[in-house]
Amino acid sequence: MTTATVEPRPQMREPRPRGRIDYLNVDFGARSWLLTTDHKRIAILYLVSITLMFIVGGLFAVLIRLELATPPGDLVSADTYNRLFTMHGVVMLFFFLIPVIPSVLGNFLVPLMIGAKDLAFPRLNLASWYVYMTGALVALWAMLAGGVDTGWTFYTPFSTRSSHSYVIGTAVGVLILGFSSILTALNFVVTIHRMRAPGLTWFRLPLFIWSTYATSLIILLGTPVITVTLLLLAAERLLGIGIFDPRLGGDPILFQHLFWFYSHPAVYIMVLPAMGVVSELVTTFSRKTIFGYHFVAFASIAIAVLGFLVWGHHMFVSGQSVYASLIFSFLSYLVAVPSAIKVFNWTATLHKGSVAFQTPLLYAFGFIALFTIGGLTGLVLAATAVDVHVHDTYFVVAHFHYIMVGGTVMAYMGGLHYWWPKMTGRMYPEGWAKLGALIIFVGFNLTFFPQFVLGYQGMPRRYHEYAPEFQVLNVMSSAGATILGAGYALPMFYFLWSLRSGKEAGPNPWGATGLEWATSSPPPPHNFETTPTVTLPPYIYSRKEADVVG
Amino acid sequence: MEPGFSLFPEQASTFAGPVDTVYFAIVLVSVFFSALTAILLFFFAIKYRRRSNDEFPQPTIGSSRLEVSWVCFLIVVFLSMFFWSAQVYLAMARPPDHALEIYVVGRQWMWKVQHLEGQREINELHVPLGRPIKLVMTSEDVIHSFYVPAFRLKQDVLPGRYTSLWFQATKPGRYRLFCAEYCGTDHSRMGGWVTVMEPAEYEAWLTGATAPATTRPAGTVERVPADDWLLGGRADLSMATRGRQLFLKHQCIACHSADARARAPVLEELAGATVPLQDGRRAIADDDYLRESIRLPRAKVVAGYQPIMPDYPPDQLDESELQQLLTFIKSLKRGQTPRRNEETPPPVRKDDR
Amino acid sequence: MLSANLVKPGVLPGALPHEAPATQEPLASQFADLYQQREVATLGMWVFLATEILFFGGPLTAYAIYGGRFSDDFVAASERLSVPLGALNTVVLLGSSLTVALAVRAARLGQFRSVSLLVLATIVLGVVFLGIKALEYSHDYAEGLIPGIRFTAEWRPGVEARHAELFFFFYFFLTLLHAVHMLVGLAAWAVLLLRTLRGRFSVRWNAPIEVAGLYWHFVDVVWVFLFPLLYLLRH
Amino acid sequence: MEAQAPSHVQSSWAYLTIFAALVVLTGTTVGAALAPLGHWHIPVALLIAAGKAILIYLFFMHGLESGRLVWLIVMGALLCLSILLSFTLADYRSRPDDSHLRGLRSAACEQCRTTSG
Repeated sequence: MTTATVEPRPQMREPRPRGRIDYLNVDFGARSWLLTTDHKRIAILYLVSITLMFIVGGLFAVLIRLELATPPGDLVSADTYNRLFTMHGVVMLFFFLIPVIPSVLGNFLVPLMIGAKDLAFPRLNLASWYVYMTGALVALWAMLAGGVDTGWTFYTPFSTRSSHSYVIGTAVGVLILGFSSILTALNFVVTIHRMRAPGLTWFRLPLFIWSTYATSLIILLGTPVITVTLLLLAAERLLGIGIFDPRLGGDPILFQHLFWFYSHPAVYIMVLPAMGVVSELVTTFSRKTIFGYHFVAFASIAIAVLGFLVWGHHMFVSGQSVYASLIFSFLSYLVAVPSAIKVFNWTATLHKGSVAFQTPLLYAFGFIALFTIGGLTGLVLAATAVDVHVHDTYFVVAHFHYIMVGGTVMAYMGGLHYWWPKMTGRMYPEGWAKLGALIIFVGFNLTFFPQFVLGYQGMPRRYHEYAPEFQVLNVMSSAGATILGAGYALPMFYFLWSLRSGKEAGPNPWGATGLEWATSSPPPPHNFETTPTVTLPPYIYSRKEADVVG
Repeated sequence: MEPGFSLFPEQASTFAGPVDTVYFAIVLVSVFFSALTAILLFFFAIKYRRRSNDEFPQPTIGSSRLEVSWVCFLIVVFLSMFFWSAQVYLAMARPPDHALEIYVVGRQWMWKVQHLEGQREINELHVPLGRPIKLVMTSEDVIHSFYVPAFRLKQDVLPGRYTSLWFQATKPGRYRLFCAEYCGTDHSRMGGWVTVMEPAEYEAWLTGATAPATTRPAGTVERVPADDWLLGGRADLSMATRGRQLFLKHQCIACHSADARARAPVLEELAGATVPLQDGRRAIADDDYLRESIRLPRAKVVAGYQPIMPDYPPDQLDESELQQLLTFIKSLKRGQTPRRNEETPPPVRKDDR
Repeated sequence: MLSANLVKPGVLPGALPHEAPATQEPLASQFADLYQQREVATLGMWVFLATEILFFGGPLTAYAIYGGRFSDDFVAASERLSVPLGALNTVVLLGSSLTVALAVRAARLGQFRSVSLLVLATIVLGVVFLGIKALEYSHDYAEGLIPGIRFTAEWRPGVEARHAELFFFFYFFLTLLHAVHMLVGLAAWAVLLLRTLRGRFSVRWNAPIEVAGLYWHFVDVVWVFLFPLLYLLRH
Repeated sequence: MEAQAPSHVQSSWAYLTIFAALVVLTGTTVGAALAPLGHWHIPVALLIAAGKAILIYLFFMHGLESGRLVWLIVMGALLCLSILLSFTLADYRSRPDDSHLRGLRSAACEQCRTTSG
């Protein structure tokens, strides 16, 4: 087993030898894609289907913002609007945010980063994609057939008694999707435990692997609970048993407990992989070892563990007991500490680094700035007294969009640009990419910052028509939404363009130090000619650094 | 609610001040940390930008002392936020004992309000200035949420259970009322106004000097079925009196008479007392206990009595009537249980109420 | 057909150098060796069982909450279930766990004739268990205890029929969930029985039997908890 | 490492004794149900069931020899389930009367009660 010393100097101009076999040109035709067990091809399948779902979710968002440009409900009827925001929530959360980084970047990179030939259960990995597509098709059928108007939270007794929409259809779609996440997470945990390259100890793992591992823990422990809760919901709606319906002896707050037990850790499923991507981007583009590697690694695990203790802060005004609300508020403040550690360490990594302004790093900066604002407004919501005022208002809407759109989507775009050369062997156009990043940053802030003010002024969320005094800020928000929409459209064009005529990308265009950069771009079917041996901790860029640490 | 642009709504209750203070404290801390992060990012990125391709920075592994002190500092800051806001939250949780009770029923897509003196309102709430008000709320169908931004208060209104919200208004005026928990098609039209009046003005209003107020969502012309419920709210028939009529109409008097040897417990001085139950547990006779004992009597059977009381589902006794019955039971002092043979005003039929 | 090479127990059977690979080498391409492949399979099953613990945990939490609030009605409803049939079912399932444990042991020792017999016994015991459950369900249907569809049973005055119906909903939800897991297990054992008879397994590679064994023992553990919680609620 | 190296193999008698213990425990749990234990019924039943589960885990599922990682996975799942159960029960237990909050009442903010401004 030869030691694959990773040459930390960007090699751009190496011409690709004709006839070299890589995972893209090893086989052609629909069968080779639809029956593949190669984790890299499955990642591409996920990339395509998840991007389509993102477009569907985005369309709903545009319609919502158009409706909210004017106080009276004049674009669509109240029922249609209720279906719009529900489906925007369901599609964006369950079909885009939760699977995107683990299934696209994780599937492609986990085996590469740990020096394995493939994931532990390749067939299970392909099954996970088919389960995702089944869930997506069931939910899309439910949407086309009539949509669902309960909000993505499916609160009872509205969802089980008053709603005359396709609640069970959508619930079954989301339920099937849960199995897809479980299969992917199970694959990651077993692969990271049992299939690391020789010499690759836990503290030599890249931080993206640490955060993917922590995300998989949350998926494995949380998803079964939402699956069975949706089963109970469907049973109550079909059989009319009063599990959550007070008229028949049930308790609606029990549904909220079971629902949020998964759905709060789910927001960490969405943001943790993004943190992993940002850790990779910050070290590579400042060409410096991450500041406090152990703290950042254990912060991911701490978020995964503490994430399960805080779900009650969604229920401060729901009739939950004051005693429980105080406990959940206290723990919600503790869960904010690991995230603050990560932000501190990313910023400290830049200190005395050699910072290269390329698109992935711009997206990483966007993530750090916007995630910090999103996280700190979380402190406002964790304060019980203030939450009584701002719960279920646009303050909450702005908070979670700052974390999910400002955080996860920014980091996903950064990761996509960063690993695009490795996935396709082509470089994206740097100029257009920087422009896209700027448009997204501006559009995003114009859309969601006014909603903080709207929220504190008391505009409730999920409102089809609102009081006239809220119009000024809503118009600003709607204007921002159009810019944001344009910002997201741009990368779709130049990424497709780069497939044809993007510059050739060598094995290591950024001069990064991960194992995935030690193989060719795009990688051969079995990732490495010979399984690499790892002797150094990650992110060692210079010779001096090597012997200091080595 | 004068129009015009303001960063935050008016402060019209005793909670508004403390909540805004906690909010601004946290916002200040947030602005400080966000600005610090942004400035450091920008400064480091410019100062240490990559000048040449083979430039390799010095290796700095990190200092755990700095990290641990950062964590401790964070925990102190965060927990101080927690204790400060918990202090205000505890005040919100415990209404003072002598608060003026007003009963609210939320249903799909309107708020029905009943005052003890009998005045009724839809999507409107008139309250006196400077007195603690306790709203006892329930829902007839799905979860709603009674939200008054000017008071900085909201409380989910659950079907099958009472939830309460208390405030003390500090500034006269009209403030917006919203429903904050998604409840269906007209969730966004289920709102209205809270009017805070001087105490004298409020007394005049209560005695029916002014017409019963209603805020109809803009554009609805047709007669809302609640109109007759509204017109029935004459000031001379207080909730307790109406509750007494229901007590007699539904033959509660047949079992719940004044003497203790009867087949059902005496209801005098019941509110707030501790009731021994058949299975040895003890229950406090709060609103929820009274409601459950009327809706599902067999849920908590009082020690020494047989479970023979029939259920009273919502179609026999709707939420507003149940609240009136509750007010009557809670107003019963020693010896005030009506005697069985007392002539009662003619039984009030449902439609001519 | 059957590699019936009896090996003295206690000797590490895997270490026989001259072991001619009776079966074609089932090593998947991404693994270094069979040992890693077996480790990965068992670890994968354990992680899956962790998700199953949470999967059954959800309804059990709801059951615990309502059990606390409506304890009298739940006791009255639980008394309608037949404890003898439940106890018998528990012993049947424990028996099938025994046969599975012996099958895994036999597989490690390479005694594949006894493996197929023991797997067959497991399948039979599993079917007996489901048979007894079906008997109980038909008995409940006759008495009108099916929540939502046919709940016409009479209750003594102090019992709230709706809460009893809630108990029976949890009874059917949990036992049907368990029965579905049993069916999946029986299907797996049937496939493994065929493979064993075709000699697919050897002393060096029988991880699938061990993994199916882990799953089956877990389904048994779930019933070990369901039986007292559902059948034995008493004052 | 060449072929599959299974750990030591227990004798079939060991499994039979474990099975007998499990059947005995099933009997005791049924017996305990008939005994007048009052509100102790459920804790005792859960204790016996936990005992049976541990026996099955250690011997039938080779818990003893399958290393720390498997033990960690099982404990992690059980800890997560206990979090769900205990926090939800904490909410329901402390909901009916918030008498225990009377003590904290003095800590509540005074300004919220007096008419300020």
